Amino acid sequence: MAIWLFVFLAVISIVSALGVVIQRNPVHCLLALVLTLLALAVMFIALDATVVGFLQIIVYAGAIMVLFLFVIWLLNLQAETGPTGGLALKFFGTIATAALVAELWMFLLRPHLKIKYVGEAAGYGSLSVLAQKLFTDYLVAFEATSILLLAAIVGAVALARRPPTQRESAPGSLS
Amino acid sequence: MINFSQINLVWLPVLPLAVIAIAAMVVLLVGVRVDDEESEGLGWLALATIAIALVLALGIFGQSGIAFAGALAIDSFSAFFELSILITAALTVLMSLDYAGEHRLPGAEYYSLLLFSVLGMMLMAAASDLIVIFIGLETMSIAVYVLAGLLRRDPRSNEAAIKYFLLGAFSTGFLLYGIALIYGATGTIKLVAIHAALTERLLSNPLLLLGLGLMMIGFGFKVAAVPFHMWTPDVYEGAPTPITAFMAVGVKLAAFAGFLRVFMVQLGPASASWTDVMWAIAALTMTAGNVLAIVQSNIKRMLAYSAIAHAGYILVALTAGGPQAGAAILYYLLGYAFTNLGAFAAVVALERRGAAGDEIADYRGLATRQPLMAAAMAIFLLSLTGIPPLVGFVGKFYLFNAAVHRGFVGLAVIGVLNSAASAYYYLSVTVAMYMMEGGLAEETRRSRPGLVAAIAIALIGTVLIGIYPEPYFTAAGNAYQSAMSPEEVHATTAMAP
Amino acid sequence: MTFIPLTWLLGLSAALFAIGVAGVIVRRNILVMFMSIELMLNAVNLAFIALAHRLGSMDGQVIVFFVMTVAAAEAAVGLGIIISIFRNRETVHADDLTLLRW
Amino acid sequence: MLTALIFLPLLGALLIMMQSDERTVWNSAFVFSLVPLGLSFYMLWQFKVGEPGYQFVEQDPWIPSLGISYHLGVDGISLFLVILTTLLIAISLLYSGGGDIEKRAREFCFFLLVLETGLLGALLAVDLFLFYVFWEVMLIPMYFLIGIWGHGERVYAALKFVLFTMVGSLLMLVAILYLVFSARQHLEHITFDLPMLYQVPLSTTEARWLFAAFALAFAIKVPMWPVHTWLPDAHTNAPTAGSVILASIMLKMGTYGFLRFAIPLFPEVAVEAIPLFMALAVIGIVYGALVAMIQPDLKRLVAYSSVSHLGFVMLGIFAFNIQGIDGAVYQMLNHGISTGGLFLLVGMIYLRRHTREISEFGGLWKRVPIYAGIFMVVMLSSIGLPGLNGFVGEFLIMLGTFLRLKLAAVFAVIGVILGALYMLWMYERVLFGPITKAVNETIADLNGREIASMVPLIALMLLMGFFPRPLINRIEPSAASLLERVKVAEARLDEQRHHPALAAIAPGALAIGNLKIAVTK
Amino acid sequence: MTVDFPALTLILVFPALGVLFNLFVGYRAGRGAVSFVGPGVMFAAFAVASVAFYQILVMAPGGALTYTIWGWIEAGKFQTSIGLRVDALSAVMVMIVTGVGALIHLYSVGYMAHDEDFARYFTYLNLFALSMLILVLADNMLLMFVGWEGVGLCSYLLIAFWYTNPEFAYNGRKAFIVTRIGDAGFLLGMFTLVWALSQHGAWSLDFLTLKTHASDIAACTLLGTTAATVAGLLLFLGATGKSAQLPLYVWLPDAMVGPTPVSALIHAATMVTAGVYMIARLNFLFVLAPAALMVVATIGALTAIFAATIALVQPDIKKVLAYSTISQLGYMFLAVGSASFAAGIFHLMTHAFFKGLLFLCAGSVIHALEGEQDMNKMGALRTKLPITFWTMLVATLAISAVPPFSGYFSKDLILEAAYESGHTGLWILGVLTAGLTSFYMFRLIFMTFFGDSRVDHEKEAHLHESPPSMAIPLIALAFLATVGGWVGLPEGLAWGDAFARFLAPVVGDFKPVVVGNPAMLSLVATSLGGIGIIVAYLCYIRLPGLPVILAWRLKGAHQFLLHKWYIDELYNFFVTRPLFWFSNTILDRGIDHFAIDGAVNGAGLTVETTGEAVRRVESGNVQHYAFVYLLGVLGVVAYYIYLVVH
Repeated sequence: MAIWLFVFLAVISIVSALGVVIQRNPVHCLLALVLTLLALAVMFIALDATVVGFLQIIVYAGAIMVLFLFVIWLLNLQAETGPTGGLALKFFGTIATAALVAELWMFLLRPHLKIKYVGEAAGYGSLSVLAQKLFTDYLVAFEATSILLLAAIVGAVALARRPPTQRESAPGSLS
Repeated sequence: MINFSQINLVWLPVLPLAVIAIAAMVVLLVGVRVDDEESEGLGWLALATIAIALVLALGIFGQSGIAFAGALAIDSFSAFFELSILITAALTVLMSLDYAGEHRLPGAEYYSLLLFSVLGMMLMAAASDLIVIFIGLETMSIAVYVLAGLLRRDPRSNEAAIKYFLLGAFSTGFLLYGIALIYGATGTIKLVAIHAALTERLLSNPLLLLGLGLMMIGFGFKVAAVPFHMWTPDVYEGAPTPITAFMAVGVKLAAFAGFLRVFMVQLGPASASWTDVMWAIAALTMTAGNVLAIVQSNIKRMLAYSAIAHAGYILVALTAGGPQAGAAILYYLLGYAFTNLGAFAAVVALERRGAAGDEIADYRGLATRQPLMAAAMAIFLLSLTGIPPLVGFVGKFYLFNAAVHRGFVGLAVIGVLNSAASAYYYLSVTVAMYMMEGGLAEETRRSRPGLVAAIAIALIGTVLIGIYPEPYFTAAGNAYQSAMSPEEVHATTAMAP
Repeated sequence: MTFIPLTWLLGLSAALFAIGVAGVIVRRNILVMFMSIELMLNAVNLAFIALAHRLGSMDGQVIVFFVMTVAAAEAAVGLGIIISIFRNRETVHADDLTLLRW
Repeated sequence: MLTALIFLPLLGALLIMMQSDERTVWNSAFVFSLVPLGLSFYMLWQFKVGEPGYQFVEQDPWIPSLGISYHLGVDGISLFLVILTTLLIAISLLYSGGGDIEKRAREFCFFLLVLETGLLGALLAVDLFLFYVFWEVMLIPMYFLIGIWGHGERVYAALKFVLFTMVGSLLMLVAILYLVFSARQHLEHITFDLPMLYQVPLSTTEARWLFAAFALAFAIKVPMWPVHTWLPDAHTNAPTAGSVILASIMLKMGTYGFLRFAIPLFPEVAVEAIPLFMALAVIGIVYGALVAMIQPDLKRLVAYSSVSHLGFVMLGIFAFNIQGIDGAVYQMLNHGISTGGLFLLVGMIYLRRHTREISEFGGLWKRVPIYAGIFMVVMLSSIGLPGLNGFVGEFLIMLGTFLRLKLAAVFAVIGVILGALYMLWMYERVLFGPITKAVNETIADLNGREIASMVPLIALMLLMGFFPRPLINRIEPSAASLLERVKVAEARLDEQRHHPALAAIAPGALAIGNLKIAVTK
Repeated sequence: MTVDFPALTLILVFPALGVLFNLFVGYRAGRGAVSFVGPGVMFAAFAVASVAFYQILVMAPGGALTYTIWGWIEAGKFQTSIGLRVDALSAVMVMIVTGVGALIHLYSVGYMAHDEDFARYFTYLNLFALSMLILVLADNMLLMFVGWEGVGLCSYLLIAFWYTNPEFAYNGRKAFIVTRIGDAGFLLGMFTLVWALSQHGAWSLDFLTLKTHASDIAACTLLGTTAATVAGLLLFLGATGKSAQLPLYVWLPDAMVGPTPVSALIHAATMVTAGVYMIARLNFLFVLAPAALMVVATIGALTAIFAATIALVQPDIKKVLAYSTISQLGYMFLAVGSASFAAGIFHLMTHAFFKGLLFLCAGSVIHALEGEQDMNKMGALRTKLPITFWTMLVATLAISAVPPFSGYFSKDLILEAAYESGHTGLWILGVLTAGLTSFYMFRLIFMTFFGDSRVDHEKEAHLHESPPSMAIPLIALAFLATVGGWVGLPEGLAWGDAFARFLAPVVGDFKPVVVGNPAMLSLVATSLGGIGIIVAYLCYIRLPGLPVILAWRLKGAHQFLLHKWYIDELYNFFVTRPLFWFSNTILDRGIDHFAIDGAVNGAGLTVETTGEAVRRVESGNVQHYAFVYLLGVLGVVAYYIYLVVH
């Protein structure tokens, strides 16, 4: 991928990511997040992760984010007004995060990460290869994931289902 | 010609997992028809399947290999952990039998989620590549997040759930990042391969080191190591008590299974680069846990901090490393499971509806009101304190023994001083039970056989495993050894191409 | 075909990750905190893809695939929890949820 | 045999939990305590005189993977302590049944018998792990005894007691582990067996640290100055039986620990530490006596007197000559008997007046002549009047001390004077003079049960005063074999001091000494 | 030559039986039985003792009767046994103890007749006799120490016999503690001996062993001098306690609150002389320690005169006798200190007679006056109590060393010895004391029996002479007090110095350093005694106003003596009070509660407060948790940066 593209995407993703953190209205945050995701998706594709890139767009930016949107509307959250809570926390939190970036960069921005580039096999990133992997090396993980999703659904239902009425769950003797 | 033994060998680790998975779904399907008050039957169903899984898991003992392209390990190590986890699950179910009904927990979801999380735990115990560990951990966590919040009308329960969830997801990020970096450094996520790849040159690779650190943090969160422990007391206090027990024991078991396999077994060669951090974390965890436990007045919260402290003790051995430490940790976790579950079961038994009865002050005069219950509780607490001949003592003894034998005398000293301090708050409960008058009278209930059974089993475990530790200890030792040098096992039977 | 140095990509992922962390710490709206967590996960994904690309191994991509699934699952459960909270407490602000403390 | 001795009380305790009626509880408990008593006397009868090593040895593997074995044995040092234990438990049960314990009798007997198991186990264990287990086990019942049936600040006292002891003993645990660890390096196999561990050669610094850990644990139990402050609280607030057991047996665990573990395991360090320990012991003697003198509370007074008396024992031990150690062991028994008696007597008077303030009494003799007479004898034995048991021990100890370090003996003698001072003064304030408080006009003299519980003690005081030989003959061989180790160590130290060149050979000498011990076992 | 003589045990057995009888059945058996058994056992013991004494007499000089009852304390090489030994010295002592003891027991029957605790009294008294006999019969120092402390105990019990009076109880304790200070010295002395012997491979405290190894003991050096000297001084410390010498005499005057027979038996005749006996017993050791002997003699002489001065002005009849006892004991120590052990023992014996008698008489007076002890409330009893008067007069003449009464010979011998051993200074003190003695004794006689009566009238009414049970002992002792001294006539006279010769094999002969003229010396002493009598006569018969005037003129001196040189006050101020203050303020409050407990509880408190503080971090807000988490991350990562950089 060309430098300019990377820089472009990087800038977009960072800016929009910051948007997620900074904006007051949840919906705007969400949109910013979506933007980030899209930028990253493009970058994935540029890095020969075609399938994953598209999945990112469809599943992530599509489905999951819509889910978020639902919730936001369900709870009809407005832009936060009035006091935004612990300033000290915000202040120190920002500093700490800055420190984190610094620390991580001290590791990652070193010219000599001892990894040498080995050429990519044919069909790298293609759906077939991915599927191949999924059903051989990652069979267990794959199956497990299915269970995971099931569990998640059950959980979500269990929580979101309308709970028993006041009378039953009110503290008191049980006869 | 198909070699059956080979087939068996490959499918061996899968069987218990499959049983539990199926059980979970069955419970779910059956459950939708069952009213929340009569969820007891589901419990028994779950119990039955757990029993089956237990038997199947026993079959894995004595093996030492990996299957599914290094995804799953077939070894006594996983077997030992799966057994412990299943026992935990069984006891949890036992204490839930009446609890779930009384608190109107949605039975189907409750038990199936319980089984799902058990599945996740077992997966973590058996996993031998990072992604499976990760997925297992997520399965477990997600289920537990929900279980923690399952008292839907109880704001405390919701709060516990959200806190646990947010922080859990938060730390998942770190764990993943760690995995990513290690993947980057070694080019693989299969533990065995990683182990093989750890050459001298690589040991100083910054990617690897950072990866190590981040993974340590990820696991540290799950085992509630200081300073990644903040969620523990809140969640333990808010969650339904059986679930608290389940978290305090099961989650810890699974997390340590992963922790052990990744760090002691496979990253052993790199130990030089994580011992110091672990040392600090261990010392910090023990001390903070105990110091904070001393000032608690709510017993669930107190037990939460004590759980933190115990994680610290285990980390001592983890820091020390070496086969003795490995065996010690396995043994300790087993004993800890019985003792802690027992303690929580007693708490469940003494709890009133809502959160009432969780104050230590409510235990006043218990010895005169319910002598047997008080005695049981006292024994569990003494075991947690580390009073011989109970299992808690023997476990600690093994841990510190390992530490000393690896030359970590300083850490051992910190450890024993801590457990001396811990005596203070454990005993203060016995003080309330035996040496004070008054307190809340328990509400009269129909007898709760499940709960009694749970306490009884826990009691037997606590005493027996303590008085005659030899077999369990040797088993733990073998288990640890078996994880050290597995050889690849291939399924000769056709699998999905 | 030109390469973006791996370090840049990792650096970017680190930055995004940190931003996500910051979001979790400074935003009191649980939902937004949650979004920030998603951000963190994506940062990690980027790291995976980049490393996979450099290593020329598919594993990284597969993992990302799994991570997405997990993220989806978490989203479902997380939002469920948030809803049930909101039902009881009429709030989505972290600093209002301090029933359990000390 | 020893197993039976240890676990019969436990069995009894469990059986008692089945009982419901108070009377039967008390009676059966007393009977159960008589069984081990009889056994221990049978053991005394079977005991072979003149054998230094362990007798009635039982050894079965317990945790072979760590070389831990269920190894019991009794030798001259522990023999009489065992008998003392069984006897005093029986007496405490007999006495406590007489109304001293109003509530929850069943649990009381239970804990007391469990305590007996713990004590006997600690005395008979020859395996360090086993010893540690029992050492901790005896903590808990005592904790409950103080906490439930105690008076006043009982909870505070109970916790203080447990925490003080635990800190020490847990550090000792680490020391044990380290010792075993180095044992594994030197003996090529891991073991917790005491005679084996005797043979571990340690570097001086190692030995010093380990000894420090052991010594701290035991010193707290003894208790030596300045770690004695748990004692007055524990005693004052404990129920009578608790104080009796605490003073008579538990404290001996400390001194016994020195004799059995700390010293033979690290003889060189022990020899080096002579001045320190003699100093502490002497301070304890004088300090305890002086503080006891001004206590307004009977039990506190007796408690501090224990500090003083145990100081004597430590002095005798660290004299490291046969007189000193014989005397020390003998004095352990004396203190057990006389102080136990004193606590019983205090308990009896407390039972009548529900106060222990000395100022509350005065002129009691008129009302309770029998009590006064018994009290007189016990007091005299406690201040070491010649002809009673106390004197034999104190004399031997001071003689040994004098032969080792004259100055220390001088202070010890001062302690003797002060001992007479506070005891007589207390006696005078309680029993002499006119009756000042009207309530004292009506208090009753001892009843049969109480007299019965005192008689054995009185008899022992006289017997042990005039016929010490049968005891000392049995104590001495073991004491001698202990001294053998110390002597070797001393020789080695001299070598190092005088010609370091020869020091190299010394370990061999030590090893030989160890072998001697191993053989004698 | 020594003979095995099991019967010796009987001498102990009889009193022991008495103790048991009086203790267990005395209360029920009633006065009759008790008053029979109590003295009875003593007479029985006396009988056995006389047999033993006879055996010794007929034996060749240096003979002894021994019997070892059983082995006692044996640890390592150290051996002691419960063994008895009667040689010339102990024979004499046994005779005194049993004889005088028996008489006083008898006397007690009458004296204590009306006391409710009759049985208890005799229990104690028999116990005392038992201990005293153990003391004198012991064949080793350790057993002697048993008796030594035993008599101390009995003295304590008997002083505090009327325990309802707190002051009596206090005095009893005082006696015990003060003597125990001495006993501490005794103990250390024994240790020194054992230590010294152990240097030469002997591990025993038998007197024989000690005697044979005496030179070895002298050979050992300790504290820059010989072990013999150190041991001697330490043992003498013991003696000063038991025998009420400076500086530990303070208990004896207070001991007078006990029943008078007790004062007679314990605090005059027997127990207080134990120290003298002990030193005589260990003569072989002391002769090798001249320094120690010097100290003994000096202390003795000083005590003699010191006590005498106090006795001059005391109004209490028993106090006077008490101080005179102290003074007389001083004489004995002067004797043994001058290496004339025979003289010491001789005076011990005569003193036992006349001082015992004096006390008994005083007792009879007090008995007659229903407990009145103040001489200012007596007088003119001569006619009312004739027996008492005459016997007491005899005793007084004896103590005033008027020939031919017993006191004369013994005191003469002592002064002679003092002079001839070169202690001229001490001799002078001794002589002066003789003068003072006769003065205060006759002062006592005159104030009590002469002049006009100052007795309260209601008591005057029923004044009566004592019952026979009391009278008989008086007469018997009076006889002894008269003739008792004749066994030791001056050299050359009749059978001469038989007593010394009898003892010589045991205690050795007296070897004069300077030769003095016995006649001259005795003349000086006697004449001074005479002067004392005359002065007393002048003051209390001729011009009764004189003492008052003197007392008023020499107010300071009088007060000073009356308050016994304020010694008690000194002790109290410099020893007792500081001790209690120190224990209370410094040790108990300061160290125990403040320092040690403070530290411990402080540690606990610190933990708890930190807990409370750290607890606040657990604010309940997830974001804070995340923040802490992040800090943890930063820490870990930072460590790895550090690792990478290095």
